[in-house]
This record gives sequence, structure tokens and C-alpha cells, in this order.
Amino acid sequence: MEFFVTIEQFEGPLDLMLHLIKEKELDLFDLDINILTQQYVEYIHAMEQMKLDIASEYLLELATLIEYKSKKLLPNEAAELDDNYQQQQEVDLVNRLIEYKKFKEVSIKLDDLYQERNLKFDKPQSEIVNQWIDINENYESTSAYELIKAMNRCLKRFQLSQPYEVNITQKRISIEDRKKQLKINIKKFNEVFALSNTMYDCRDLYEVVITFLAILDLVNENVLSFTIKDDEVYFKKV
Amino acid sequence: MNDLRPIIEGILFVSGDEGVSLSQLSEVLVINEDSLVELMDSYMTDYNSDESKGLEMLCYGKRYKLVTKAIAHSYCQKLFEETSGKQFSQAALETLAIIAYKQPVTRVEIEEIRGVSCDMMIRKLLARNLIKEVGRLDTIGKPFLYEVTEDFMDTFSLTSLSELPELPEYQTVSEEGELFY
Amino acid sequence: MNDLRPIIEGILFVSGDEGVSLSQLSEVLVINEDSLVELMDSYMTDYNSDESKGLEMLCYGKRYKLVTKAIAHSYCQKLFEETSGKQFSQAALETLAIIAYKQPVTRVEIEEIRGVSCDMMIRKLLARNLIKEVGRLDTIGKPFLYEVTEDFMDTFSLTSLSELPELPEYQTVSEEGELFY
Repeated sequence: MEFFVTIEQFEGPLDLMLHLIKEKELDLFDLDINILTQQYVEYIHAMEQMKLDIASEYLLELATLIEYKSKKLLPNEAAELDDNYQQQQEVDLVNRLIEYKKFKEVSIKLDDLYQERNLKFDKPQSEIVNQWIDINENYESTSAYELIKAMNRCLKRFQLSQPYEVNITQKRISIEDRKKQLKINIKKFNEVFALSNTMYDCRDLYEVVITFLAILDLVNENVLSFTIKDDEVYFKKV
Repeated sequence: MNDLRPIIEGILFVSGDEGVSLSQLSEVLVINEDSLVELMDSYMTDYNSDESKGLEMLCYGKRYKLVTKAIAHSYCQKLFEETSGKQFSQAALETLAIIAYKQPVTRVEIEEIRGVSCDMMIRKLLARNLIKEVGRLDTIGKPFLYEVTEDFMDTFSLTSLSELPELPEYQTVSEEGELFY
Repeated sequence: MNDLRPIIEGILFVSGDEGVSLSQLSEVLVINEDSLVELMDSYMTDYNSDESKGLEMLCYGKRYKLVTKAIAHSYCQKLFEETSGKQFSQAALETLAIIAYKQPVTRVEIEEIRGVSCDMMIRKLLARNLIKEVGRLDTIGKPFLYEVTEDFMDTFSLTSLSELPELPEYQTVSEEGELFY
């Protein structure tokens, strides 16, 4: 027998049982617990053979089911009371499965609501509010959860404010584009300007290199001429 | 009364993600809560049906706040690297659902329904301010009772808990093996 | 082009106090800056002459942002003075939270996380004895290091910082689609 679903995909023994019931096309409302028990035992054993860690909750449920099954197999000499106990156990399990199934289903609807809400953004409280709050009063004792709420707000905002400009630098300007920028920039410069002037808006080494290459290109195209004095390179618009 | 509308919009804007409670609004606008609810209802209807607006008014619990409409979502995401990929796990959703429908409820009751331990999950949900402790049950061990918070309602677009999706009705089985509703 | 207006309003709303630069808007909306300036000019004129609105659009430098109109200011002021009198302001809570979770920490580190200047707030919290200076960091400018005080622990009913609620794990900006928990 092959199992394609691993135990990590279940939210617990009840979830696993619901899966087995569905997969084996059993009727939850007229459940043959013998079949379910057999399926469950096989599944857990298969998982054990795959050396998967199985949480104690699954094993607890397994023990209960095996107890149930073994009692059924015993010759029916036991008292009638035991019979009632049997039935009660069966009813309890089915009711637990039904109750769990309800919440499992409704949680999917909750998730839909969340996805919908998730498309709408909040904005942080305006900073101006700080000016209005007099914090020199005695503070009421406050729950520590207020702190985590505040921390959450910060972290969320921190992520929101990750400057967009960072992305732009990551796009990496090309030499051609840098040349266009430089042509605009140097209009504002004096007739003669230093190499360092052309680098004023560079934010990292990459941009410095690109700028230098662009400058070389402009010299090559006779847009600029250059001269070296002391340790600085000076350019002149042609 | 319509001249209050711009003032209300301004207040909601400044308050941001915290929103403003009905009682706070009623106090600063010097208007009783019943009239204010009426005013807010009609304002909200007008506000949210105005297609020229990029904002939407939400009411959750008894708080109001402004949020962007869904149409702006993809643009804002582009701009802010928003992490709206964040999702709730199935376990978190189940736990929240049980608390929302059964509140106030103890950890043990939640665990009985889910069939697994929920200790860690409850602590995470507390930390996310989606649930809160609302006292203790007067029984052995005095276990905490949990309820969902206003943040929960906001997170799941609920004006009140009565708006929760209906819980599916299944017949449960009685001890005699008969079905009952 | 008018269908861009609600989207622009949404973007300006989300960007809050910071506002959005012309170049950011132009990139996100995929519209060249010249056309955008025209669009924004007419939108702003319409927006700011609409008396039913409580918000106003500002343009300074090449940034746009939304603010509350002056008529709502006195109400907002009343709201935050009266109803949050004895409670911590969001700003105070945020600053305290950062210090408690990250201590010892410098002002600059706090400001990086909060995204706003915290100088005044730190002075207020020092004055209220909720935080204290615990030395200086051995770096340029030798900035002060801050930690929370006993009074802080009292106020938040903590016996030790290890009792602070666990911080939910946040994804870094680049990760997407991961589970909350």
C-alpha cells in the first residue's frame, strides 16, 4: 500500500481521520469504525516505517482505536455494560470528527475574508498626534502585550518603509543612461570641473565605476577634454 | 450634520491603523452614540460607494478606520515591498475559528476540538494581538479564558462577531445511534 | 486618466507622513513624469476644492502627501489629549518596545526601526524614569546606550525581560509567501 500524503500535512489525528474517511469514501455520518481503525493503523505504521516523527497525539488516538478494535474482536462474553461503553466510544469519536470538520471548513472561509482584507492597506498614525499627547501624566499599568503590539507596528512599518530607492539602485544604471545624466549634470557645472564633481550623486562603487566609464566615453566623443593637475583630473566642456 | 463628515474623515485619517472607537468619536464630536451610529452608517455607505475615492471606511467591533481600496493594492505593493504574502497557517485559522465561535473558551476546550496541543499557538496568537485573556474559569487549575480581539475583527473584515461565516450544521449522533439536529 | 485618481489617493494614503515622490509615482503608475505632473496638478485642484473632503493634498519639493484639513485639527487634538491622557502614546510604546527587545540600544538604532526621529521621546521617557542611560557605544560620536528601568518593569507587570511576549517571526523583505507561524 502506498501513501502519498505525509503526516506533516495533517493538523492532528482528527484531520488525518477525516482525510482517510474522504479518501476511502467512508460515510462520516454512518461510520464503520472498524474500517477507519484499520486504515488509521496502517497509515501510522507506514509513517513509522518511513522513520517519520509522529506526534504523541497521533499515537494516543491510535491506542484508543486499537483498544476499541480489540474489544470488538473479543468473544462477546463481557457484560452488556461493555457494549454500551463500546457504543458510547463510537458515538464520541464520530461527534468529535463532526465538530472538528465544522471548524476546519469554517476556517477556510475565514481565510477568504483575510485574503480580501489583505488587499486593503492601513496607514500609520500621523506623527502630529505625538504633539497632542501629554505624556507627563502618571501612566496606568499597561499589559506587556501592548509592547509587542507596538513592536509589531514598528516592524511592519519598517518593512513598509524599506526605501523604494534601494530598488532603483539595484536596477543598475547603464553607461548610456549615465552619459545622458552627466550631460544634463555638467550644464550646471563651471566651465572646468574636477572628476570628483561628477561623482557627487554616486551611491556606491558600481555607480562610481559607471560614471568613470561614461566620462571616458564623453572624452572619446569629444564632448569633454581633460587635463591632469596635481592628483586631480579636470574636465572642460568642448 | 453633513458638515461633520469632513471632520470625521480627518480624524480617521490622523488616527491611522489604530482607528477610532465610537465612544471616542462621540466624545470629541459631542454627539450621542445612537445619533452617531446613524450618521456613521450613512456616511460609510456614501463613502464606500463613491468610485472616485481610493479609500474605504471600515467598521470593526465598535471602531472605525480608513484603508485603501483593493484596486490600489498591486500599486502599493510595488511601491512598498509590502509583505502581504504573509499567510495564516491552517492550525492558526482553526484555533482562531474555535475561539471566535465558542468564546470565552479555555485552552483545553480548544484542544479537545482540534485533537492536538495548542499551547504554542495560543501564545503566538496572543502575541499577534488576535486573541486576549479575559479572565479565568472557576474550576480546577483556574484556566484562562480566551476571546478574539478587535484586531481579529479587523484582520478578518468583520463588523461584529455575528458576521462570522455560518458554522456548517451537521447532524450529530446521539448515544442511541440516532441522528438528531 | 481619471481612473488613476483613486489609485493615487490610495498610494498617498498608505505612504502617510512620508509622502511619495514624483519619480516613485511615475514608476509605479508607469506614466512619464511630465504627464504625471499635469495629472497631479488637476487632481490636486479638484481634490482641494472639494469641501466634502476632510483631507487635503500637499505638494512640496517633488513629493506629494495627504494631510488632514485644518478644520479637523482641534477635534483631533481633543481626541488624543482627552482619550489617551493616561495611556501611552503609540510613539512612546513603540520606543519602549524597541528598547526592551533590543537593549542596550542607541538612539540611532531606535530611529532606524521607527523611521522617525526619537530625540524628544527619549528625553521624555528618561524624565519619566522608564528608560536609563547605561554607558556609551564605542563608535563615532560615542552615542548613549539605553535600557529599560525597574519602573518600566513595574508598569508592564514584568518580573524579567524574559517574560516579554515572544516576538512573532517576521519575514525579511525578500522572502515571500511564507507562513506566519
